[in-house]
Amino acid sequence: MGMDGLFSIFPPEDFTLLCVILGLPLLGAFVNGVFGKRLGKEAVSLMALVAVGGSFMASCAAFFMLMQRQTETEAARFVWHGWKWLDISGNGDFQIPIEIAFSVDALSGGMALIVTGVGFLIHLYSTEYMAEDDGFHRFFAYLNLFIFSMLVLILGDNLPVLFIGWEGVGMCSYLLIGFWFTEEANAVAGKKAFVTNRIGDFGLLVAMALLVWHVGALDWQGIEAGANNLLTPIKIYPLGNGVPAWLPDFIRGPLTPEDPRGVRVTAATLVGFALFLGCAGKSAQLPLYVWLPDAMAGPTPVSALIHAATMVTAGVYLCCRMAAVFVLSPATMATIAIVGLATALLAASIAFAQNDIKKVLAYSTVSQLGYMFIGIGVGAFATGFFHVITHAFFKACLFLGAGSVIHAMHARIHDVDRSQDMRNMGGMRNFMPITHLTFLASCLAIAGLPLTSGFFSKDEILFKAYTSTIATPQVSDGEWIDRSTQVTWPAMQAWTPPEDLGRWIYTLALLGAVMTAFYMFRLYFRVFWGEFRGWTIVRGWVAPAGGHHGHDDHEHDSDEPLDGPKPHESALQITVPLVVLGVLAIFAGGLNAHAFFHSHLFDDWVAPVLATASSSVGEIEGAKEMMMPLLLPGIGAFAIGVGGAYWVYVMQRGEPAASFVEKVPWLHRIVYEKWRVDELYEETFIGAVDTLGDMAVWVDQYVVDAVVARVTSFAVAASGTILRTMQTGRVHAYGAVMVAGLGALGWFFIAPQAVVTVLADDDSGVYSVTASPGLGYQYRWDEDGDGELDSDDFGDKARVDVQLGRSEVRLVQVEVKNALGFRSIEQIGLFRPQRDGASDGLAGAAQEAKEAADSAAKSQKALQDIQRVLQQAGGNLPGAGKQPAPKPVGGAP
Amino acid sequence: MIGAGNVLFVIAGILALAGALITVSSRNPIRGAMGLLATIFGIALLFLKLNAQFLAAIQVIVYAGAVVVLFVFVIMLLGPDALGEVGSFPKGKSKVSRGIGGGLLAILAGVALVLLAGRGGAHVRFGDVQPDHGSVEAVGGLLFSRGLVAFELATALLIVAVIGAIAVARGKQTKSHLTPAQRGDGEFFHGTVVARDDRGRPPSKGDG
Amino acid sequence: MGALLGNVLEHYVMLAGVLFTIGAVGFLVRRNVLVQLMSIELMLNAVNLAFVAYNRVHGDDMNGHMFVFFIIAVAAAEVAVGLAIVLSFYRLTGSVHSDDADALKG
Amino acid sequence: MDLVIALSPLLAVGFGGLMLMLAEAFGKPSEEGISKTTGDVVDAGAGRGAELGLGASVVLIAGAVMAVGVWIVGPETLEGVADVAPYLLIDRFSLFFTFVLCLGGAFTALLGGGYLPEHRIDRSEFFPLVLFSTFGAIALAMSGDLLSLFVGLETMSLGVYCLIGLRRGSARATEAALKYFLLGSFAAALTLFGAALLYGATGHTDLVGIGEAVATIGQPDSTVAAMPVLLALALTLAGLGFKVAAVPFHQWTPDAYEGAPTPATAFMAAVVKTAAFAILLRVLLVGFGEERLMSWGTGWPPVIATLAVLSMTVGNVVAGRQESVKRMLAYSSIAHAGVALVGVAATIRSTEDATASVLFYLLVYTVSTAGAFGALILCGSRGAEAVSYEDLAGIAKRHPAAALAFSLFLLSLAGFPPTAGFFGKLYVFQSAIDSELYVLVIIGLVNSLIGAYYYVRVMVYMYMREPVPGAPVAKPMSSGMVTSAIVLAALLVLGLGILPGVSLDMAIAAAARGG
Repeated sequence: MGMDGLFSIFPPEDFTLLCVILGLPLLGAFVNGVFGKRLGKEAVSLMALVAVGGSFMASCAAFFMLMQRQTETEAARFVWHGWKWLDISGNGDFQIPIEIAFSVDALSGGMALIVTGVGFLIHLYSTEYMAEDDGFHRFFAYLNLFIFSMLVLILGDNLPVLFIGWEGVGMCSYLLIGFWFTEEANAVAGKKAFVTNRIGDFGLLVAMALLVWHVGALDWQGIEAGANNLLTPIKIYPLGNGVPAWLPDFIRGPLTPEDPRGVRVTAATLVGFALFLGCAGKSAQLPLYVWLPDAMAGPTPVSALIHAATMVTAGVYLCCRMAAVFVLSPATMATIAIVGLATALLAASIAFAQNDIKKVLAYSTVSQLGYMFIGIGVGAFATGFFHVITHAFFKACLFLGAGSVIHAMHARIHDVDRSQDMRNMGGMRNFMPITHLTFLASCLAIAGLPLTSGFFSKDEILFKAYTSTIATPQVSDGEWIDRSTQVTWPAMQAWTPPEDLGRWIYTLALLGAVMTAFYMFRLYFRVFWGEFRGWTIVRGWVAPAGGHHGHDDHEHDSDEPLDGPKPHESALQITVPLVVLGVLAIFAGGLNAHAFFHSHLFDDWVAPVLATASSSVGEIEGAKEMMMPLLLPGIGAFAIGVGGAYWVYVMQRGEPAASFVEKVPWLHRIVYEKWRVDELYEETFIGAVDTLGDMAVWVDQYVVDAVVARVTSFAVAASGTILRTMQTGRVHAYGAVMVAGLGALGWFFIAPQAVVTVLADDDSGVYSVTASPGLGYQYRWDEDGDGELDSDDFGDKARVDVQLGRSEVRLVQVEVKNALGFRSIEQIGLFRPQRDGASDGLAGAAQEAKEAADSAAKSQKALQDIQRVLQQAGGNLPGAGKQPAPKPVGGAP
Repeated sequence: MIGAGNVLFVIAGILALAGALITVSSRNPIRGAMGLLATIFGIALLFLKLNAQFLAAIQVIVYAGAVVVLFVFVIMLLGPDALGEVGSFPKGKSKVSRGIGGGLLAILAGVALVLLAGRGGAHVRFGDVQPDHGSVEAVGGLLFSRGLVAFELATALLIVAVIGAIAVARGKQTKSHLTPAQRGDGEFFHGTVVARDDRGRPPSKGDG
Repeated sequence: MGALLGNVLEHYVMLAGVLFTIGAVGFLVRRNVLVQLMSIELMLNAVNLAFVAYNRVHGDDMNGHMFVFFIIAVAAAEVAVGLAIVLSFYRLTGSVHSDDADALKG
Repeated sequence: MDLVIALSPLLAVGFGGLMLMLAEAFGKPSEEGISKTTGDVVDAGAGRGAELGLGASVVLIAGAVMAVGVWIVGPETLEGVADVAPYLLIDRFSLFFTFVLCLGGAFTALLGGGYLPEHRIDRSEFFPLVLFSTFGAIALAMSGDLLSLFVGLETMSLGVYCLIGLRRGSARATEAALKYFLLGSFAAALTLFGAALLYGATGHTDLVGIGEAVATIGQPDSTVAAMPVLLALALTLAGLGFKVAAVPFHQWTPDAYEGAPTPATAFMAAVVKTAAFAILLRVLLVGFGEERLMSWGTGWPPVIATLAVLSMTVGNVVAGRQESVKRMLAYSSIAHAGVALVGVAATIRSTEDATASVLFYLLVYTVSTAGAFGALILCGSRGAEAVSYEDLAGIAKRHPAAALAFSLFLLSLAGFPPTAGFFGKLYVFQSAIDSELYVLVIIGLVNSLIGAYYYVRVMVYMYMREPVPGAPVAKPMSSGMVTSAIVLAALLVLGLGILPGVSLDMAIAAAARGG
């Protein structure tokens, strides 16, 4: 059947193939979940594999169809509309319909291929890996459900549908982490993941609300089309129009001396931050990364699939999806890049100190995710996304390889913790050659050996970090009706990041690359090279007196294994996925090899989708020529890292030491007793690194964990306990609290509330001040600002208009009397700025903003700034502002 | 000038206030019930003064005849246990209690006086009313015309009260208090819920 | 003032307010459940007085009187249920002290 | 005839209650195992909990269906409706609530039908009390006059006091009844005094008349004084705040919820709270809907907002510190009242949308909380009831269906998509954003984070903990009625989550007529 046949079955505007892609894993989950126990392991495996495999085939078909339709400039996009889910009322009278709809384009098509393809391999792997587990069918039901949720996340055509998948993958991850839920650690890890992700979800929800409000759409096309609406100043302070003064300037935007309240943050920045909070939760970025390493407590295929290849990259995917929104806010972009960088470095340093093979990989994943966000943050969306794909290959391969090693170790050791401990490994290349080779391939890729996939993706990120620039958007003039007041903002420019930010990111990210290469090869050498150190760890083995831990078992001859099986290569179901992924890890870079082959297949493929966003991303002058010069340090980083690891872990423990024996006898002893050399390194070089790692772990444990998790949870728990003690169980106490509450209510209603709204017009200088209405209120004013109230009598006049000259400051007072004769006085400071075209200049930092404002004034309308001073007394929440004490005046009856 | 009507108001008011104070302050609930009775009569007199003959009658019949009698009946049923408050008020911690009570009373009464009188406003004098204002015919006619709906709703209320009172109170009326050990509920013997019980009652499996 | 006594709305309302306050304070400070119930009755009586007094001002619509009629009916029902609960409580604990009802807390 | 149609839901529930009383009075006590199901009490109708419960739920569902019927016919086309106004207002607003209240009552009846025999408190009075109490709740939701408000409120409340105290042998149940009764009567007295002041100030007891009279304040020829109105507002808010369990009028809630038999707890959470919100909305929007009273400076919106913040925060924070799941749900109900109050405060700007969001939220909350209590009932049996978190440890292995259902309801209460609870929260917070109450929204969202913690904690115990050896554990019961209630609630939770549009449209229509 040719392409035309496919198109006639699945027309692009009603693309039911998506239902096949989505439906198969769901069907698999259902069948395995409900009937799995009766079906037996073979049938369950078959069902799960067919479901994901079929989904993969369908994804391939969709992908080819996309290729058929997509041109260089125009993105192909196939949609399937399900049904209308709900209506959300937008800003104004119109309704925003939210559909259950799915779509596939270059971005989501590629991601779907990865998810189903890598997912299929991992399913295959799991059929062997989990073969002896009691919950076999349950495991595959969850795994299929995960694939389904992930596909919903990717293929969803709007944010709410994505959010369903977003929550779904979280739930599946939670279920799978806790799969061996008899273990307390798994249960705790599951909960930690759950709660941390909720913080991220909070951000995503806020972002959705803001998008509804400002853009009026939640589907991808609608958001992209209306994204420019986000370039308006936004009110983030609840009732006032300003931004709190304590916020840093780059959030507040440029400050002009004339306008003491500052220019406001744009909606794009707010949306960007909220979205990024969501992405940071799911993709384990600072400070929300804490859950990911703990989540590795689950079965290894789960770590490979969910916590390395797919789910954790959902945040990156969302960032690419919403690229058109992110580029509108340079502040958000810079934040993303910096957070990504910090995460990459911190996680890499922690990885030095780990001995658990999966922990090293976990921190490495966090670190690599950091790189992806650097890519996003500097505007290299395609490159960041390309790193998602290469990372999926090599990290899945690494995890599966680690799983294969653990599987082999476990056959001997029968202890989960010790079979994952690198100190018990070594020399594994002799026992499991296929695992070794694939693992090596992936290690080379992640460390960035030239021409491997990781080299191309990571170095492209570094290159882009150095050369990319984000255009500073022009913030349009905005206005909104705030109760009775109309407020207008002048056009202006958004905040621009400092120029050398890119260079700093490049330099530090390079350092991270060295660290990556080092710790990955530390892992590789310790696991696969040297001698097997696991012989001692056998049931019934007793250490001789003064015996050491397993990792320095120099007293034993490695050629004489004690009881117990030797580690052996794993079965075909495990090695086949390893080989496939290993090959991809090496060669997938060819898709986007800018450096040597000038191949940019991948960039071209996603470019139409990212076209809107890319138009805001430029590059510094001479970027093309910088490619090679910037590449060399990257290659150097690989060489230094790997070389260092080699020198430390291989050279000094092997042959060179033996040759010393003959030449320098006095050194013989030390060299012979190579563990002392080890210890020396432990003390010095490694010690330093370890200390660094330990410090990072400490920071992780006591600062991030403590601040993010403990302090808040402690505060909540403590206040809960205190409030609990107030629940004494005594009727009187309850009654007294009720009466106190009633008293407070009565007080609020009886005390007059002098709340004032100011409608300001700087041009004409007329400021009208309106006191809030109240039952039985009467007012008297001090309009002329002499400090004396103008009249002795109270009247009904609730509003005065004050005429001010330029630069005049006046303190207007209003006294309110309520029906009981209680009074409250309120002072309102009015100020008319000197804003007269060229009359006086604006101070240095805000020069650009001033020019923008001037040009806007010329082209659009007279520069107008209706200001509004909202006195906050009682205007926020009752009791929040100062509340004047009522003063009884007048005779009592 | 102090006319007969004014005397009636003063007497009835004092009767009501004194009764109320006795109700809330007497240690013996029987005396409290008598205080309540006085208040009820005082208010019935005021009703008469306000041309509310029908309500005055109802007030006496229902409150005095039913409610207070019910109170007295229960107090008698409980016997000396009805005193209830050993040492809390007015003995023992009485100074604090009385202080708090008196303070609250003073504050709330002051607030009530100040607010309710509509400070500074002119006093509203009663005008003339129709001769049948507050008569049985007037109120009754209203009850069975416009107020019929509410009247019907009240039937449901009375049914609920009857069923409920029977459901809650019926059963053996012997004075067989559960021992402290039995006071825990069979429902709640699990885990920390019982541990929180500061009386240290061991859990009971029975359900009374 | 004397001539007005008893012919002015405010006097009745003040009296009702004071009675209501006495009842509320009694409810809050007394520990004897029976007395607390009586205090609630006092409060309802005060409300009745206020209603009737207001009705005297608002003329012949008799709405206030009707309201009082229902309040009296409800009060009677409430007392019946309340005393049933008190009896039940007494049977189980041997006490009519509301502070003895403190097993549920926290 | 029109009037009969219009009142049919109310009449159905009332007559159903009477029929149930007759059936109970003249029915023969079940011969078998009376002592097994009722403890020491043998009376007519005893031991027939299952049948009576079924009957009551049929009556209540019939009431709900009739409410839908009247909705379809259109209450505004029925002529006799004006005859019962203002005491009973038959409009879409009250029909929506009638439907929700009947639904909540039906859940209670089904749960009671399973729970009472299992725990040997098979008292036949339970079901007529549920019916009449629901009757009172419906009357309360329909009332447009302070008089019927008061009568309806008391009818509902007296029924609930008795439902709690029904478990005569239990000191805790009686204590709960006593506390709720004392404080409830106190709060009712406060509300009444407010009513008296309103009547005095305006000369009206009907809400429309009150609203109109309040609007004249400040006009030269007005005879209405401001101060009594404001005082009455404070008193009314306190009294209704008590019924919706808003902080600081909430303290009875955990005690009463914990001590009551679980179906009665479900009734309090689902029906009483919903009815109280119905009348709160009506009183505030009709009686006190005047522009100056709805202003942020001096009116009730800031007060409601404060109550909302306090309720959400206190409810969630304390709920996290509970050992008893039932008590935790009680505190969570306080927090949910807070969320609904956010919607009430949001009526300051987009009145209809905000009202609709509250209505939808109450529907969702009714279903979710009734389901949660049902699942809690299903997880326990006589002598091994599910009370504390430890009792639930590992229940997923012993009764996976109950654990799954419980999880679903907890997720809905926590507001996870795509359950109904998510949309409930979404709409409320959205209407708050429309009214620019950003602080409220942020506090609400932070609170739902805190809330997620303790809801998830239950699931952790159910799925990931094993009971301590030798510790008492809850033994799941089996009851077709409880199961059917849970299934119904689960379908609704999912249905409202997947297709929230229909019911939301209804809520919007209801808000348009009622506000």
